[in-house]
Amino acid sequence: MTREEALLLERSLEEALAPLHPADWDPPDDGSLAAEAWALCAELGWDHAGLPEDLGGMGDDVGPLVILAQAAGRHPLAMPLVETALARWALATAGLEQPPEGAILTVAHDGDALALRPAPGGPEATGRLARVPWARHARALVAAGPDGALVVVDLEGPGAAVEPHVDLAGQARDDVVLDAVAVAAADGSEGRRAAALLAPRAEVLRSAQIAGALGRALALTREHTSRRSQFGRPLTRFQLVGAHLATMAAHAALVDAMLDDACRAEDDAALAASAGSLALIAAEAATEVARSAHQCHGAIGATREYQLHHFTRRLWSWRSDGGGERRRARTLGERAQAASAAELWAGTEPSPLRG
Amino acid sequence: MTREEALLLERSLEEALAPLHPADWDPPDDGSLAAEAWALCAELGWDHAGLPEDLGGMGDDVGPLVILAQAAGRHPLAMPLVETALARWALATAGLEQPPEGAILTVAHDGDALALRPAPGGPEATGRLARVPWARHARALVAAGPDGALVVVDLEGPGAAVEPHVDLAGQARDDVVLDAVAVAAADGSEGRRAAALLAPRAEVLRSAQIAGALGRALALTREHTSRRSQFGRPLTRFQLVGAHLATMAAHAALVDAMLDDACRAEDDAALAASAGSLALIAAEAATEVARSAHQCHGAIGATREYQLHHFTRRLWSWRSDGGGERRRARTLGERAQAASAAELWAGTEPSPLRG
Amino acid sequence: MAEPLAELRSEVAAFLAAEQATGRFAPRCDAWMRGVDRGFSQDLGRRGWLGITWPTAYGGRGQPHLARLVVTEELLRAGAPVASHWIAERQIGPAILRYGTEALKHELLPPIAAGELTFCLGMSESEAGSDLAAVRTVAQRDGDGFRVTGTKIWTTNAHRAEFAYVLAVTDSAAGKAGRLSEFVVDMRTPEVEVRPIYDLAGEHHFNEVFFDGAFVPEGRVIGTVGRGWEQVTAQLAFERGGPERFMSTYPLLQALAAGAERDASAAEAIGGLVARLRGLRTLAWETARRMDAGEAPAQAAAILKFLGTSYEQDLLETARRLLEPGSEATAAMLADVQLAMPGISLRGGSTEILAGIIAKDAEVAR
Amino acid sequence: MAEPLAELRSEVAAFLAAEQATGRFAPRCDAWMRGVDRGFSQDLGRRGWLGITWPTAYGGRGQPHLARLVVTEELLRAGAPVASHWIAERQIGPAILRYGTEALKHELLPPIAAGELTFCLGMSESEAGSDLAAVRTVAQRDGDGFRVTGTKIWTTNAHRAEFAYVLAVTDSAAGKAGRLSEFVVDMRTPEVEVRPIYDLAGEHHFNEVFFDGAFVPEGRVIGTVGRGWEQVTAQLAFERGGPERFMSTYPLLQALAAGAERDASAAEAIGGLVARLRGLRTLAWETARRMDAGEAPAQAAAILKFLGTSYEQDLLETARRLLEPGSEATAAMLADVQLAMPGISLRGGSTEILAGIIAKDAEVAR
Repeated sequence: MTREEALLLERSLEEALAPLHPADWDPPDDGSLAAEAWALCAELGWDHAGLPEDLGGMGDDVGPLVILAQAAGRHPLAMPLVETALARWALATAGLEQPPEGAILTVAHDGDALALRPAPGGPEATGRLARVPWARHARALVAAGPDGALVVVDLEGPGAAVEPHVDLAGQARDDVVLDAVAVAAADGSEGRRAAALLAPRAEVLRSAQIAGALGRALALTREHTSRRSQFGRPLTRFQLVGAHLATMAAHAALVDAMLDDACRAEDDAALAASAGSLALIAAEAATEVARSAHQCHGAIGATREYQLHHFTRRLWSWRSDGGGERRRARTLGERAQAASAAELWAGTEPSPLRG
Repeated sequence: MTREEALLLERSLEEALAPLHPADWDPPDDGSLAAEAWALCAELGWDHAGLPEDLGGMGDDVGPLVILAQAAGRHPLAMPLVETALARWALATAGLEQPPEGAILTVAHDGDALALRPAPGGPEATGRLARVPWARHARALVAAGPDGALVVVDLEGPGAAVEPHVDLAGQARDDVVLDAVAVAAADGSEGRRAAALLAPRAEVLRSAQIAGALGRALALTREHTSRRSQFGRPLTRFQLVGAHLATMAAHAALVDAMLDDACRAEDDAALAASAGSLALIAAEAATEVARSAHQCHGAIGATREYQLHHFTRRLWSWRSDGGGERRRARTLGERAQAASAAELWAGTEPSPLRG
Repeated sequence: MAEPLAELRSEVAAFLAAEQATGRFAPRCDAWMRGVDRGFSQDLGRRGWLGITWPTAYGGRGQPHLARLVVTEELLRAGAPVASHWIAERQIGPAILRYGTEALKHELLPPIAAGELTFCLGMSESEAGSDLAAVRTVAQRDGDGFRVTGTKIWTTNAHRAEFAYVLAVTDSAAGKAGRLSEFVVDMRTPEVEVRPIYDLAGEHHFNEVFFDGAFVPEGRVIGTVGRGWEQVTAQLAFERGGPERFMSTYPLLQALAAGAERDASAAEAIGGLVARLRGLRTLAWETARRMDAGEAPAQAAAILKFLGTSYEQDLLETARRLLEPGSEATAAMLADVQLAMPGISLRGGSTEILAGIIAKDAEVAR
Repeated sequence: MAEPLAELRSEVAAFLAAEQATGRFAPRCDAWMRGVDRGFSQDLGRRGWLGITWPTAYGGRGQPHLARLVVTEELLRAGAPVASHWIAERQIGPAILRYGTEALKHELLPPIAAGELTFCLGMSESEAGSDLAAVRTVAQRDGDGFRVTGTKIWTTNAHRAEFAYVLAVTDSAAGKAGRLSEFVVDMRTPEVEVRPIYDLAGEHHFNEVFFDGAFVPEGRVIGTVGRGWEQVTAQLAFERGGPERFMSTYPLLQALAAGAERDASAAEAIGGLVARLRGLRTLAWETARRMDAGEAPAQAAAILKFLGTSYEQDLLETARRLLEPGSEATAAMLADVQLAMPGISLRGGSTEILAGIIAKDAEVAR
């Protein structure tokens, strides 16, 4: 994707999504769908962004999906745009059939929890997938199966049940219970590639959503602190407010730099390595930025009338997606402890810079 | 000890010790002894404070030793006053003989690392004791042996060797290597009580030294920030400086409250429980206060000409004494994880308040 | 703790365990703000556990502050629904006891001690923030009373309260010291209107309260007209110095100790938190002891809140890290605390304000 | 990274590994301040690794900033003794390249690139702290030059330096913008005196430097008289934006990964640090790329230093917690870093100052 294409995509997303959530907007917390927004995105074909260009997409590059996910972070609409786009990319990569236009899809992070059994009509899956985003609205989910194949589960078919839950932001995070459900599995090299990249790409895209929300939380905090006064001085004149703003800006800059790094990754292994650090950094940034934003806002920030909560509640939820920070940190740390001195150093090397 | 006796002891210590370290004083970092200070303390009998009153001490109560240790923290003189007083208390408690007046004694925290073997002339100890305070200057050390008896090792006898080390503050922290050294062991109930209480008392006293040094670091920081200006305003007018001062004052107050708590403990088990929390809180306070003090002082604080380093370097060393924070926190945490709900709650109950 | 206190603790704990066993309440974090149950408060009142430090003549038991601390610790530990009486019993009662007329004491203290009254706190205003000197609500003399006009915000439980404590300007020409007065306003007064504000969890505890010339009879002034600043400052020591400043989240600590994996990482983190909790309880006890000795330990109270907030934030982060992905019950409790935490950390003064008080009281910085 | 950069990295790494193997140096934290070895710096210069971004006419290699970054990363990673040339090569050379006369460039850049010159930085004064506007050292016109009078403090390596960079007042009546000028002062000038200041480790790196009418010829002015403020501000971006802001302590990270127990607590803490280091390296690369594009990314540099300080402090705390009680070598390295940390966290601007810059550059706070 050229820089011009990227800017164009960003601008189209901005223009379409921004009007959908006015400042006093407070949708229900019950996991329901922002149907109008979803319909618009599907109509504009953004859920196809990860497909090859001949299928109406923008290719295998993770870049366009990152721009999509950042916009989804800036615009807190209840819809699985990122999940559907990722799932469609995985299906295309694995050489599997694309669901019909407008279909809602999702991705489970713990597909290795499934038991797959061969059956006369093809493999069948049994097991429980935890906290699958938007599962109740989805026609199908994709996951990396226990044997490394890409697995596609029809959520509308027999044997599949969805137990509804919501996250801190009222977004659907449903448990999916499968009892001998017929699945499609792609276990050729393309299918395995798609399965192996599913988790790193999900990490990158969730981090991109976090980046979008960080930016909005920072902007709201700047606006608030430059407009309000206390003890006769504007809030921005207080050194501790300045320290909060600096903390927020610094963490946001770090996440942005790591997102660029992930987009520059030269191969799948490099993407996975970048994603591991990015996800941890984004989670920490979510924590720090949300805390500073609320601290600078005071009581108004903790209300539903004001916009900040749309972003901070999502930051608190998104940072935990995909299994949580502790598991991620432990994986990275165990690798570092087992590494030679040269491997330790190489493991922190950024992706090559372009131009 | 009455409140009057406590104040009297505190005042005597202050008057004797303060003149021994002028503001521009910078003793060597080689583990050598502040011989004049030690001679004065021994002459005044403070190393006997933990003995029964008929032996010239102030009784079994930990209170007088705490006052002694706080003073030793306020006055950064290179001498094992706290260690000697603790060792003398242990010997008296175990019913063992007191070394001659003026003898330097010390305490090892890892006596369970010794192998004790019966021999014709009494038990013999073999092994290595790590980072024993002031061992090179000491005539003997006491420790809790592997079987729970109080063990006394003659450091001047055959088979005992001292490998010199210094801590961050240039205080002697020597390894002691024992090769079949004849030891005295008290394994009756008094000896076992002394051995069991040795670690908790050492924790309380080290925490009291930390408290003394915290107070001095805070006082120096207050003085510095109220005297100096930057960007045309006194440092105390900067909100971030205020935040540092508040952090320091809060941590110092917490340690003081927990020290009082330890002194109010109603029995040996209660003292041990209090000491475990106190030691962790004091270590954290040492870290926070030293960091804030240096941050407020800027470059001057990082020089040998200025007094702050006498306190911060000791804080960095003392917080690690006795095996380190990680081991302590893990012990407390494992206990909490194994506890019933009622035990968890009771485990955080303060010692009864008096009057 | 002396014998009678230990007994009192056992009694309260036994009562709470029994009530919880019958399903009357489920332990909840932040229950002193969110757990509203008038009947429960009345039960506590009947047992003599509210206003326990007040003279018997006003419905109290003449016990020391340490006794009150024992009761509040156990209530918080259990996560019991105590919001209906909490603010009235914690700070309005003591303020009336200290500054109120004999008639006001007799009118209000006994029903507060009986758990029958809910008070809301009309301190904050939207343009004043933490700066009480900037209060704009006015109270103008009108015959044998005052008429209060202005808007208060962040008024917890105003929609459930019989009375509001209101800080208002009685002399706008005076400096900070002579400008403010304290009033008890009957919430049924027709010129009082309440508008709900929904919090992060989507719950309704906060309100905006509009006073449009609401009449307050002379007898409902707390203390001396014009001494509001001095009086409210003393009140803040009561507000900040209690165990709710670090025990709002005790049920989460309990869930953490019981539910976390048994590994080095969990043990070390939990050990650190347990030590800090013991330290904070010790400070709170010490603060109560000083109140018994007649002091108003404002700086100790500010330190308690300052350290308490940082402990509660660290507890939440640790619990989140160690418990996710966890059971449904744990996830719900974590979500509850996460959404409450911005409020918890602000209540009783933001960290920034507290740092200023601690540093200033140490006569150093401002 | 493009091929030539990867090759450069391998060359530097191989050289350093070989030198370390011969015992020429032992890896040390904070070696860019504490590891003084003129011969070592000259060896680097002979290999063309100093002033690598400068034009060949001045002894450089005309390479991009990314090439310099590769070299500095490897030097820091190895904990090599680079203090002799560090300040000269990092910020004095670029300042002279940007603002110096042709003669000054030809005089000073080649020997800096050869590792033959040590510079010290005469910026701070005891009453000025971080506030360069408060500098009091004056430079008065005297014939075809200036006479510098005043006292600089915290002047690292002044006792080893051939030259001092000195910021001095040339027009005390002017505002901040016109008041200051930059000079290169020969340390052998008779009116210059150096007094040692010992640091926490008892080592001598800092000095106080007294200028008592020290003569500086006109040709040793950097840039334009009166433009010192503007020029030095650009210089600070070079000072703050390099990898030494988070890699002073790389040898400790390596010791931590190799030496800590293999348990959950250690793995989680180390994993978090490794991710942050990758993030910081990425930011530093991005900053260098922007310098190559002709920008002076002052805010990015301040962010790097701000996050870098917090990373290094957390690394130290983690290492201390996980490595003690450890081997003799580990204990020595920990002690070394602990004693250096107050200095590390202040250099390049205290956290407080940086927060102000970051917030202000975002056009928000001051």
